[in-house]
Amino acid sequence: QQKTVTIGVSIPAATHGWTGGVVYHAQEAAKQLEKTYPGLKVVVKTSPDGAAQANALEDLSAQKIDALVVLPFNSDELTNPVREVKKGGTFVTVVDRGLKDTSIQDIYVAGNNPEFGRVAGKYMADTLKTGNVVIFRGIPTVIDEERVTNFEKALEGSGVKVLDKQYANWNRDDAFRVMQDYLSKHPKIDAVWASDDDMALGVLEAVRQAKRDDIKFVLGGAGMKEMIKRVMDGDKMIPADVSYPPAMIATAMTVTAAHFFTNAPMRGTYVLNAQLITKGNAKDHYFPDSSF
Amino acid sequence: MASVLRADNLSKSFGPIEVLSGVSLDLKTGEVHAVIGENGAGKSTLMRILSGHLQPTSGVMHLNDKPTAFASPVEAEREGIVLVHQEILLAPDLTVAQNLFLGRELRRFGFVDDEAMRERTRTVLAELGTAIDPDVEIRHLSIADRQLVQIARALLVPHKIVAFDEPTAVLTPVEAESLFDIVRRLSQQGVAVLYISHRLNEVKAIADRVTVLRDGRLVATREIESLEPIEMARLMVGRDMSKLYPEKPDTASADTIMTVRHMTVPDYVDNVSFTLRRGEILGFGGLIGAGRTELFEGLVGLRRAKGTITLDDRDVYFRDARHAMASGIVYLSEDRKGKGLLLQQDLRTNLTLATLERFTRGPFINVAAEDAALDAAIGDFDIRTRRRDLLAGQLSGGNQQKLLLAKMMLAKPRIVIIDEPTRGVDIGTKEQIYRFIASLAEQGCSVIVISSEMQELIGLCHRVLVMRNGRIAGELAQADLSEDAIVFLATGVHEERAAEIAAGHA
Amino acid sequence: MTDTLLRTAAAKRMFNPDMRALSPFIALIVLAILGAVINPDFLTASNILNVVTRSAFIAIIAVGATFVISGGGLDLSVGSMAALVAGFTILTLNNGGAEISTLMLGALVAIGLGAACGLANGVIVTFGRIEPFIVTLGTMGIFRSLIIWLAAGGTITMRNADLRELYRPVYFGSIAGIPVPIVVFLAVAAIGAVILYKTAFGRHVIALGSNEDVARYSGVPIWRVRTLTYIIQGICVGIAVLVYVPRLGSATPTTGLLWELQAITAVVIGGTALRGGIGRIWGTVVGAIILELVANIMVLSNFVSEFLVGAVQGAIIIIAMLVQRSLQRGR
Amino acid sequence: MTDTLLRTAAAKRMFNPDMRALSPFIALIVLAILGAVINPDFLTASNILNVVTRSAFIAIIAVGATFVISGGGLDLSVGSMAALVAGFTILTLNNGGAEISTLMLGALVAIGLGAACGLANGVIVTFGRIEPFIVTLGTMGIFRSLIIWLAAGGTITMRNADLRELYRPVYFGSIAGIPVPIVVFLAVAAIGAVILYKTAFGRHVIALGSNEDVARYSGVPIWRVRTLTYIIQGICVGIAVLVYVPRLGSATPTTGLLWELQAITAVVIGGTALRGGIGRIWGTVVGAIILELVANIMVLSNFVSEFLVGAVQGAIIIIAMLVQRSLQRGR
Ligand SMILES: Nc1ncnc2c1ncn2[C@@H]1O[C@H](COP(=O)(O)OP(=O)(O)OP(=O)(O)O)[C@@H](O)[C@H]1O
Ligand SMILES: Nc1ncnc2c1ncn2[C@@H]1O[C@H](COP(=O)(O)OP(=O)(O)OP(=O)(O)O)[C@@H](O)[C@H]1O
Ligand SMILES: [Mg+2]
Ligand SMILES: [Mg+2]
Repeated sequence: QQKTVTIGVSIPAATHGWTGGVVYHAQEAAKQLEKTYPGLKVVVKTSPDGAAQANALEDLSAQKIDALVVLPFNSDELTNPVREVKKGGTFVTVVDRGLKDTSIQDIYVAGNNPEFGRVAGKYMADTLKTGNVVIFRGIPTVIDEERVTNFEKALEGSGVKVLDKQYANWNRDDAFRVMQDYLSKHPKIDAVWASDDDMALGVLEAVRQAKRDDIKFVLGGAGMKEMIKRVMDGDKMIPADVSYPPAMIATAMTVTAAHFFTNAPMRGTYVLNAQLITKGNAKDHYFPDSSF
Repeated sequence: MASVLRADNLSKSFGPIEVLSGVSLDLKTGEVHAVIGENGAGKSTLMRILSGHLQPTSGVMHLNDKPTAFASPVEAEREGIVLVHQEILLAPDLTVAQNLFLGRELRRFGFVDDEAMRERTRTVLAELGTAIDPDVEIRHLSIADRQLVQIARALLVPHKIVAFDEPTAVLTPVEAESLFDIVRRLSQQGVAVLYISHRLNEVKAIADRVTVLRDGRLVATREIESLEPIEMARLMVGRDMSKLYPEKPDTASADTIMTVRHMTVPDYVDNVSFTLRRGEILGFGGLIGAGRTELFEGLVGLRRAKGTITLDDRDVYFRDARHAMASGIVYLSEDRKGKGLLLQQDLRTNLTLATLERFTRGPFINVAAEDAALDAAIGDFDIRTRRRDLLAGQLSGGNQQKLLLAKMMLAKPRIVIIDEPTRGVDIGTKEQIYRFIASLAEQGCSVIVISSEMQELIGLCHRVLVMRNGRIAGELAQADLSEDAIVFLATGVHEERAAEIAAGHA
Repeated sequence: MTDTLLRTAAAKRMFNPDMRALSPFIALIVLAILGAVINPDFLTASNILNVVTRSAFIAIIAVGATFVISGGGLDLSVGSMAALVAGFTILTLNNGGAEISTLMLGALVAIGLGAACGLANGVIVTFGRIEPFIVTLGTMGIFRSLIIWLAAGGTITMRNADLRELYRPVYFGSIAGIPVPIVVFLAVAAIGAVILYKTAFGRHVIALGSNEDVARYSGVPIWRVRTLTYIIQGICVGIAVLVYVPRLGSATPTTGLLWELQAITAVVIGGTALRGGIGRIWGTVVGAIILELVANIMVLSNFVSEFLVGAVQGAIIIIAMLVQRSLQRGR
Repeated sequence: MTDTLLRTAAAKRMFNPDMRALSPFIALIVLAILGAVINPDFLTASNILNVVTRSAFIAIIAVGATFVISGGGLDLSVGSMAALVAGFTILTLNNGGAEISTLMLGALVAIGLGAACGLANGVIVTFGRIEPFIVTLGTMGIFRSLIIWLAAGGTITMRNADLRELYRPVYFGSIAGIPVPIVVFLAVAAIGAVILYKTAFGRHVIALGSNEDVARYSGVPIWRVRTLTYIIQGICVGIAVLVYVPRLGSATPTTGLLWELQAITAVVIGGTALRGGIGRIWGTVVGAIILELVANIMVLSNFVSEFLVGAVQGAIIIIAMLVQRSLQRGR
């Protein structure tokens, strides 16, 4: 007798590089898992914003799912909607952004945004010792706020100073624009914390165009394969990166499926900390087949 | 004479309503064929069918004895049939020259040849006796000028049949005279002219034959020789129309109700002063562009203006039309389609728009009261509408004028300013409107009539002020009222020429 | 004679339903059938109630937009305005205890701030005589920035758990089996319909949208009327926020993103003309439900790749409009 | 006698320069002065060239939008269309070697696909007789989804490094000291101006936007003209993409997000009326530069918190319009 299980997966729509990666990994994992466990059905749904995600959660639970894997837009906003799903007896796995009420989540696959900022800040302080950096912020969200605050905290007490910070929406074009303007405004910039690999790519083009050699390096984040490749290849401008793998959704889905199909019930928190990727360990983070 | 266009038994229905029933018409080369009838008789509808704007519900047309049907006005134009619309159909954002050549631009090396088009425009407009700047955008022109542009546009295409739908309604004698010259020249060239007008003297002067419509049916087609205006009116209205103007009510009292001093509207009116007495019908004459419209728009707060207005011995200033209305002054625009009525809304909405607060019960509109008011207005002003849920834009031109009158009279004004009250109105209705104006004066209202029809000013007013070029050129007391005198003041040319203009036009 | 003619014609019109007004409803029914075919879970009462409940925010905002648009205006700022009002309201709630009076104060703040934002839009549009598109695009940026600043780039959350419980029923509760948001939006639509169709002000809005000159020459106080349409829009945003806040309990800088496009779309689908002069409150409400329904069908259906959801959604909306249009022409 | 009267009035108008057409330029100058006051680095040649170069995409797209809008239409899909065209173009380039011929093929694909997308918009608008707002909102979703699907949620990147080097000068190179994108956008604007002002087609576009009935009665082929405006818009998007791709060498699902609002804003700031009937190509170009300039000033200034950038930006745009409007009224 075959066991049938439906897992609903609710994630943000592919609106920038990292979430694009999440969608990709979710879909790949869904295909993989359905092959591995006959009887498993995985339904992946994306939403463009918090309210829409709350809607999608309602709609998913209307379809009678056994488990929910959710990467919430925003912890505050989605705590309640996820609680509603949980009330129906659904097994809940939360990814990346923990809910306000931790009792809701059966499994928590945690990303660590404060750590992401801290690692980047520490790298800056350690390599530069003294100097000026500019910051690129993402989209105004808690994630971004946590990253930036902790980055700045990590710089405290070092000789590294923040010259400027602006929003560039995790977008290459905006980063290019803002970097051009930074270059007009600041005669000497030692390093750039782009805080995201998409933005780092825009920054690099602007630096290349301006032919400015005061900028020693650009630090991105998230672990996009092109950037990891450059770290591996020893690109001077990209000496390092900070990991924040979108594949964490796949991990979460795998663990959740295992909960139903293996004999070992899974519970608890799996932390995927932000790691500093340098030439030494880049190989472990390089997945040439990934879309991200 | 050969017939160019023959229509047999044309009928046209809009939904369940038949507005034309079995009308036949036979148009000969080189003739000027007038079509007359009351407002809503179906004249414009007939013209629109003949020129391809509408398809008849039944009936056939023969062009040069061959059965024809036009799917669009463009097809009709290709056959040489053009229509000068009663309403203005021009693109407001394009210039005069661009409108004239719209859809048939002159080209040079693939590009539009603006210089050539401008030149041609100037020539055609000069033939019409006007010097409108070809580079002005239509939206800056007065209605009269727009009408001239529209006529010029029609004359620009190669034509065998030209239909004029009330071309002179918005024109003053001088322009009208140039138009008649053109009509005569067209007919000499063998062009057949269809001519609609409510000015029966005009018809007598220019037409060869006359077709009369009533309620969508053909009443008669007659040679002009045997037909005097009085008889035309009788055929149209179905009753005797010997007396057009009412007795002037002897109501103009001595006490002044309103004094206007040093009124100036930038670019249009320069330092105009006048007084208005209680119960008086005061006329304002002048040529197109004299600034009469602007003067009164400035007065009631619809335009920026300077000057002092004294009403009942108190100085007042009107911020907007609402404010003026609250003081008992209403202004009826000459541009009834652009500024008078909401063409896309129904009659009820239009009727009560200016006085909605009278039709509310608590915070809500009392639709029953509105309906009653509409019934009353339809009766009082003889608005010919076959369905009361029609949109205002579907009324015939003259009936729109009556609706506008009814709308503004709901405000129970003390001073009524009517700009071109009988523009496009049939003779029967005209008489009704005149009687209405006279009765207003009898009830103690003061009425200001702005009119380009001198007969109207003479027949109706106690006193006439004539404007020229933004100033008052002179005042004519009742005893001195004559066409010569008005034309003289309006144009400033000396008297013999003025007499000629006045005589040439009736 | 004319009289009898008139009356029979009016009577006949009664039996000739106005297809333009009906067609959004027909499109709604067609979509519902489509949904039922795609997934049998679609027609469950709980799903339908969910969908209609969710459409409440947009529907309420779109009722306001119907006023602005049928008066010849446009308001692109509603989404940002909603975020700003939500943020402010939550801050107010955080300052009070877990009492009904706190909620009342919050409601006052939401509606007052919404009205103030609308007033700002209205005043700039009328007195500055600038295209509403530009004005409200500008205020859209301003409101959005203010919420980012208020939240310092993060989130504004209701901190008092008891107060949240007290407030919860406004989204999750129901009156006589009907979820509260549905009751609210029906009430808002009904009041909107009464104002637009039964009062002098509503008549003036339509007149203004039909032809501003005619309205002006008829003594309609066009500045006041136009400004009021924007204020009504603001109040509707305030009401929508009051229903929204208990659901997620927080406001973020991305709250309300693109709601303006959804609201305008709902209005247009409902049969209101973007150029003004025609306003259909009930059509608008149906339009908002249609939008939410399409999104719901997308989630319930399992044939469409995640990447292509937007494409199918766009196509359905266009097809729905084509169907409507052909219905109207068919008569 | 009457003749002379009328002529003097006409002459008076001639000496009164058209403030409506001039005012965007004046707003531009005022902004430039403001920028120079805020930061002396603003007026460096490199900064100004950067800003104007960056405005190229929006300017080129907005030239197309000027046609659509002055013809009485609207196109909300341009941003998504740009993303889709960019994605397809890069895929094409990835299939060829590092040769000029590959670039040529890419250019053909970009412009061809842009024109095809425009044709789709145009045909649905004209033959379906649906509000362009709805149609292009629908196609906006469709185009955006297609690029997400093509990129499988990720990024489409130019893989051939040699080809990228060959292509790079199209964004980063310059002709006689003027960056290529500026040359391109001036050329596009000049051609656009010639088409709009000097050809019968251009005149028909304005007539259509001014009064559709009049255009129809005058024998203007309105369906063809309207569809062509959308095709021109599509071609402009194609050209903009050709300038865009060499900059970063990639297309992502976020490429072109909100470009439609920017393009429409540029058009309106430039003096084109949203209701149609007035089209000002050069004003549009200035409008696009103004938008980019405001963003630039924001980054260069040190007084504004990054949270409030959007607010100040919105306020500046409204104030710029107020200044323009008062200039126009002053005459
Ligand atoms: N689109 C329409 N739908 C319904 N009725 C219409 C429509 N157009 C015109 N009518 C009606 O047809 C009748 C004839 O109108 P028409 O414009 O031909 O009159 P007319 O003789 O030109 O009058 P006028 O002298 O006032 O211009 C009127 O009763 C009018 O209300
Ligand atoms: N908005 C405008 N901008 C520029 N010129 C205008 C504008 N409106 C009207 N004009 C011009 O001003 C002049 C006066 O207009 P108008 O014809 O309305 O005066 P009027 O004395 O009221 O004439 P009438 O009442 O006989 O039509 C005309 O030459 C007209 O072309
Ligand atoms: Mg007529
Ligand atoms: Mg006048």
